[in-house]
Amino acid sequence: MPIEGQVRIPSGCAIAGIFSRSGERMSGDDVIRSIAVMHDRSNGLGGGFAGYGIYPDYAAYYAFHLFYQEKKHPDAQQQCEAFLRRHFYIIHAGVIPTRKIPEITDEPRIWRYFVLPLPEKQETSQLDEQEFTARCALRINAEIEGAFVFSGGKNMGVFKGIGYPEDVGRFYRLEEYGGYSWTAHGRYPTNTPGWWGGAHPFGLLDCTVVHNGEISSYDANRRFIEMFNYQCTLQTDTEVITYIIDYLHRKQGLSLEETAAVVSAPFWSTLEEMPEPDRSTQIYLRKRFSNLLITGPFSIILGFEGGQMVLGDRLKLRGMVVGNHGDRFYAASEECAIRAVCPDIAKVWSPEAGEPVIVTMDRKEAAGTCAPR
Amino acid sequence: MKKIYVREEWCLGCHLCEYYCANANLGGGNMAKALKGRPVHPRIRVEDDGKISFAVACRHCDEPLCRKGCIAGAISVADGVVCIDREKCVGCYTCILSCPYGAVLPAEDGHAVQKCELCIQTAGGSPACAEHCPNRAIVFEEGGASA
Amino acid sequence: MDLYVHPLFEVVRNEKKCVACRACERQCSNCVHAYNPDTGEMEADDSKCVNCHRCVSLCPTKALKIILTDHCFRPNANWPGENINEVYKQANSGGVLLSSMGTPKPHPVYFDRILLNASQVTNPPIDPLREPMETRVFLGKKSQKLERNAEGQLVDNLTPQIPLTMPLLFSAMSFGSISYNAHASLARAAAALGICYNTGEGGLHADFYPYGPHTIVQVASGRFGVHGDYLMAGAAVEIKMGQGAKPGIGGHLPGHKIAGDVARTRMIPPGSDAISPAPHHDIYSIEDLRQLVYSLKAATGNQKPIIVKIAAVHNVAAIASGVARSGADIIAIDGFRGGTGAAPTRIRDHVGIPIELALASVDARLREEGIRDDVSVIAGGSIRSSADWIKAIALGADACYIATGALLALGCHLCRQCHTGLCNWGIATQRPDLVKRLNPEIGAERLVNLVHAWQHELKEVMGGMGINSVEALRGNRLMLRGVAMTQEELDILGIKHAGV
Amino acid sequence: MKHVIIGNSAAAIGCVEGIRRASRTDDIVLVAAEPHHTYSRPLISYLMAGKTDRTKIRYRPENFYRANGVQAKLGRRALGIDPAGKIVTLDGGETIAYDNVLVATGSDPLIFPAEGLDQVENVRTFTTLDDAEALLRSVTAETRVFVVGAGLIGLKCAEGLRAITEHITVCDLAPRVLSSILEDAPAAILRRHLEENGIVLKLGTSVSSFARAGAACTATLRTGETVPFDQLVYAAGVRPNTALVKDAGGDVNRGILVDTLCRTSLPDVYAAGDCTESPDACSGERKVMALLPNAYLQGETAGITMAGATAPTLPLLPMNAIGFFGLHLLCAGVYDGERTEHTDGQNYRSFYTRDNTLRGYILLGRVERAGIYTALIRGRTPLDALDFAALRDQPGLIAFAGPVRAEILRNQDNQRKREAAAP
Repeated sequence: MPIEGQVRIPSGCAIAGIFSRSGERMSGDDVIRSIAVMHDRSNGLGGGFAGYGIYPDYAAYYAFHLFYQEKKHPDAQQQCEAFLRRHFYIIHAGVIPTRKIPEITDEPRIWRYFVLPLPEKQETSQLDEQEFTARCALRINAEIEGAFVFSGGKNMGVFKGIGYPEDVGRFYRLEEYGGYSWTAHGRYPTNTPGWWGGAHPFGLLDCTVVHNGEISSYDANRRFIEMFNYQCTLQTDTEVITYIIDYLHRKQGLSLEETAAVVSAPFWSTLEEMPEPDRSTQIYLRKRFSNLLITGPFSIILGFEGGQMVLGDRLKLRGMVVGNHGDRFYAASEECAIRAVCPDIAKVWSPEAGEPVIVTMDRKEAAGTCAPR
Repeated sequence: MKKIYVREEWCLGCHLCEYYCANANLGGGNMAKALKGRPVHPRIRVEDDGKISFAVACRHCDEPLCRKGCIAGAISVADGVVCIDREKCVGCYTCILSCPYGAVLPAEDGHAVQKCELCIQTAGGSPACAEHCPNRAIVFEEGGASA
Repeated sequence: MDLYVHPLFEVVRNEKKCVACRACERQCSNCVHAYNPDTGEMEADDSKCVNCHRCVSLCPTKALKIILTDHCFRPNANWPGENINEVYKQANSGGVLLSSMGTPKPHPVYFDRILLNASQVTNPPIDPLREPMETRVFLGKKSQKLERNAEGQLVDNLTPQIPLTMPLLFSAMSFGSISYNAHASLARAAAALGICYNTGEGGLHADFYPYGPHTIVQVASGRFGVHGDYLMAGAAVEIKMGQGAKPGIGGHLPGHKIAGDVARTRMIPPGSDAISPAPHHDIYSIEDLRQLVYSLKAATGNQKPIIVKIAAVHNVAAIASGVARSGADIIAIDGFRGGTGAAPTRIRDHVGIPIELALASVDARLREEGIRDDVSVIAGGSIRSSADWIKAIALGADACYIATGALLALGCHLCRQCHTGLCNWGIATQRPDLVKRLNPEIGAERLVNLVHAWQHELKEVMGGMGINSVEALRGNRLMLRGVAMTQEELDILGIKHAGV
Repeated sequence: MKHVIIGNSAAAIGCVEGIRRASRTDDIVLVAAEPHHTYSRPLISYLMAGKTDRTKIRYRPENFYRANGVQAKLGRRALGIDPAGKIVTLDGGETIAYDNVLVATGSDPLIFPAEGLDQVENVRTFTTLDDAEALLRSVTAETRVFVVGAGLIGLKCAEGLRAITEHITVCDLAPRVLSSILEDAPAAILRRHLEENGIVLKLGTSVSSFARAGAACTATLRTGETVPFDQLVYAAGVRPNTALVKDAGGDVNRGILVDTLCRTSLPDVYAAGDCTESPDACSGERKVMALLPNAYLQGETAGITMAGATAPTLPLLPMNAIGFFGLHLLCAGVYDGERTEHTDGQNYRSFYTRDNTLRGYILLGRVERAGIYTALIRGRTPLDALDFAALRDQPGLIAFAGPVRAEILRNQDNQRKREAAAP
């Protein structure tokens, strides 16, 4: 049976996110409890998390999380590490601690590396540090069979695998991490056992996306974004959405709001009634980036260093609830997932179709690649 | 009110209006059965010199001279439609003498006259000529807006 | 008339139904029908019939039908009757065989082997009757670098675009090859629909300047009717390098069709033949094209997008790549099944490649080169239905050109006798009594109906796919699957076989 | 406002309808000597021939008076008008005050005195329903009828009676039938047609004396011929009934003199129809144009004017549409100017043009669309603006210049206005 990357697999999902505006570090326990409530939105074929602020000791280094399919490709780790050594200074490497539980089986070898590009390599490439790092990660995924970088940002990490998300969370011992921002994903793919790399979140540098939905514009978006040095090896919505956001926000310099106006563009009739100058800007964006309009149902939580953005599709075809309580921001596919961890939440609401909800830390010192400009 | 207006620039001189009219006035059934092998007596007539062609039918004048001159009181105006009472008509042809458009014609039997009555009696108020004109050279509309 | 060639059609008249109204006689420009006053019956000369169905359509009792003759040659699989007759005709005339409209040969139609997708369970179809379903597109270059003003506001720096309410345009048909009323119908319909029609290489009749925002003005090798006001009149300027039905061939409108308004509009003396050379004599290579593109941009003060129309030939992808780098804003690709007012039969039937393959390879090539966003791509050449249109968009077209379909809406019955100038439907003729048969009020209405119907179908299909804006369908090849195709064909089309 | 209408035929009815076009509320009193519901006098010959009946002969539907708010005093005779007191006096002494009064008293047939006429018992005229009914009662298949007068009334009477009896002789002093409206050539064709249909015509002569022998009578003509008959019909002319206006001091010639709005010389006294004399649009001469269409138009004009509105004044023309035994005769205008004629022996057409206008025409036989010619006369349309040669052969709007035709086809109101505006 083909796996992600060999075939496009649509899936339904649950997503959840928790964020502390004050930057207070929370263990992974809350987000696990939150996503666990939506157990029935997953089918055991994938779950995952992203945590931010979890590697304060290595905050200056890119944390590469890797899967090695050692059974099928015994050389993968050796090849990959050779590649890494050629391109990066590796300050630390080792397995990611996991807990053996009966619910999680057939796990690959899971390693992490804290790295920085070798200056001479980066200089030769004439790329900036982020682009160099991102391209290397993409190259590993495309070229080294059996190796897969599933997380590659600074002071953050993705943890994912096959299983129900709450089991995946326990497997990765997330209660032992402390982060100011967490997102979670429970997966319901429709036609495959899936594989570990195909689970979500999907990450590129410090940008991670958890996504619920199945976009109908997929191939239009994919074929367009691939013109700009992205390769959609997994053929998942999450992957292409991540690349689109990366392209628009990081490479084209659009703000997150502007990015949202491209991917969840308002209808022409709405645009025409907008007051200036929004009207001109948004019409321009829609015309200029029409190939990056995303149609079909989706709701996503974009995680980035220092913030989260919640965004739904232009017709609001997937449920998404957000809430505030104190310095905490919550987001989830269902309100119950928020109430599970914050029963007395002060304010809960459903964002409008295509309306981005962006939260950032009160202190702006930690501006990551996805931070609002 | 809706009337028939003709638009010469679009008339093709196909004369189909005459046949559809004649058939409508015979009950609007199967044209082949109704008209096969006999001359037609339409209430609309195409004037055609090979170059110019256009249809002429009753204009349902606001001041209908045919009605004013009718010696039998056989012509009346009902809801704007100038109608002939065949039973009262004695076929004197004063209306033919009066109509500036030549739109009143002798009936087949010669004892009465006939003219376009907008198919109110025959085709349910949708004049057959306009309905079947292939080029919209005959239109049934308010005020001749497009004519 | 060639002694050896038997009439292809027979006129069958049901005498029981015929009322001898003589409409057939009056309407036949080929003089097939005649009334016999002695018998009171109609008669027909089969040899003159071109099977245009004018008489059949107008016959009030439906007493007429035209059938294919069952007269035959001794059966010969290697020498079909058509080939034999063509030899007779050429032996008789010594001339190149001429044909009109698109090729009737049974070439593969890839559109018919492509199937569309729809949502099911995992994502919802969208009901176009309940939810907005957007079809608006803008054609033109989209790859400008983003700019912000001092306030940080994005600046609209897009070069001029062609706004369309849906990704469809009427393709080039010149005034001269088709009638004034046909042009009037197209112009009115385009304006009513919020799309564009295309002048072809015949200039723009003075009456149609008000439709300028819905007009694409063409500059072709004969440069007929081209002047400053003309270039500025339209929504865009199209440089015609080639035509799908006759790649590598110019055009020839005979002098007898160049009268009055046609001559005036083309800016040539009445009665003179209008000959469009095979090449533009100022374009002998791609760099010359670039000069013309920029000349036209200069002439229009950079106000008009420039379209370059090319015929789908073997290396169309490479040509398109060159065109995309020539400064053109839009590339129109015309597949070889496209129509023509007149073309040498052999060229029409044997030169070029199908639009599906050309479009797929052009779209893929431009993406591979990362320049797909530098141009919009219009595909044409036998888009017969909304299904073809939808498939073309999913293959990668920004919009489609239709012409034969539009002519059919105007009454064309594909008798393929355009080159005779005796079109009984008032389309491909300049004879005033025939031109009159096409009332543009009706013509425009029928075109509007047709295009609205297609737009409805487009929306239905998009809705089924869960797509609510047509840009998300563009190049969305996952929405396509092939049947009965080789792997090579599938690979060129960039689609998978059904079932995978 | 209160309007009194004296009369009950076309002019009177036209007046009622004219008033009602302008006012739904004005009072209308209609006084008529005949006791009948309004009927069409020209139809009495058709009644004889059985082509109409007592019901269908009504000129307007049965509810006409009620529907139009008309107080109808039928069978009452108006005896006098007092224009100073604005009072109409009826028989029996009843008086009606009026604001306006219309005199539409028509005409009465003339019976010229002749030797022995007093011996003839069955003498009839032929203008009223009562006349027709009396004839219907008295004439049988065996009755020999002698009609004096081969004008419109005489010949229509003869045609009508021909449905009853084969024995009909018509005599006229003029050398041709319909001498007042036909010239020799068409009259000859018509004469032949009448004779072929069994009417015996004695033309160019008159009765010198009548004699009676028992029930049967004999007329002796000036030629010496004798015509035996059982029934005599006098149809030798009519005389307009002008007495009411004349007696009140109004200007009267042969008929009551009226202007284009049908005003007499007396204030608030109008007259219309056969009793009047008015300008002929063709010749400009004042004429008695005793024709039903003109009577209606005059009556309508009078009515609208009486009700205080502005009436469209349509030029009045002499014009006739008449048919005998299936042969139709349509003619209009005056026969002066240059004549062009065409005949194939059965059909006849002649046209009279002067000063670039059509003055008159006569069509016999093929008469379709003759109204197009009538409109040319009425509108004084310049003939050089159209293809008159083609029009003569085949009446059609195609003969008009394109823009004029377009105007005609577009809007009949414009056509009417153009006609009305013509000098």
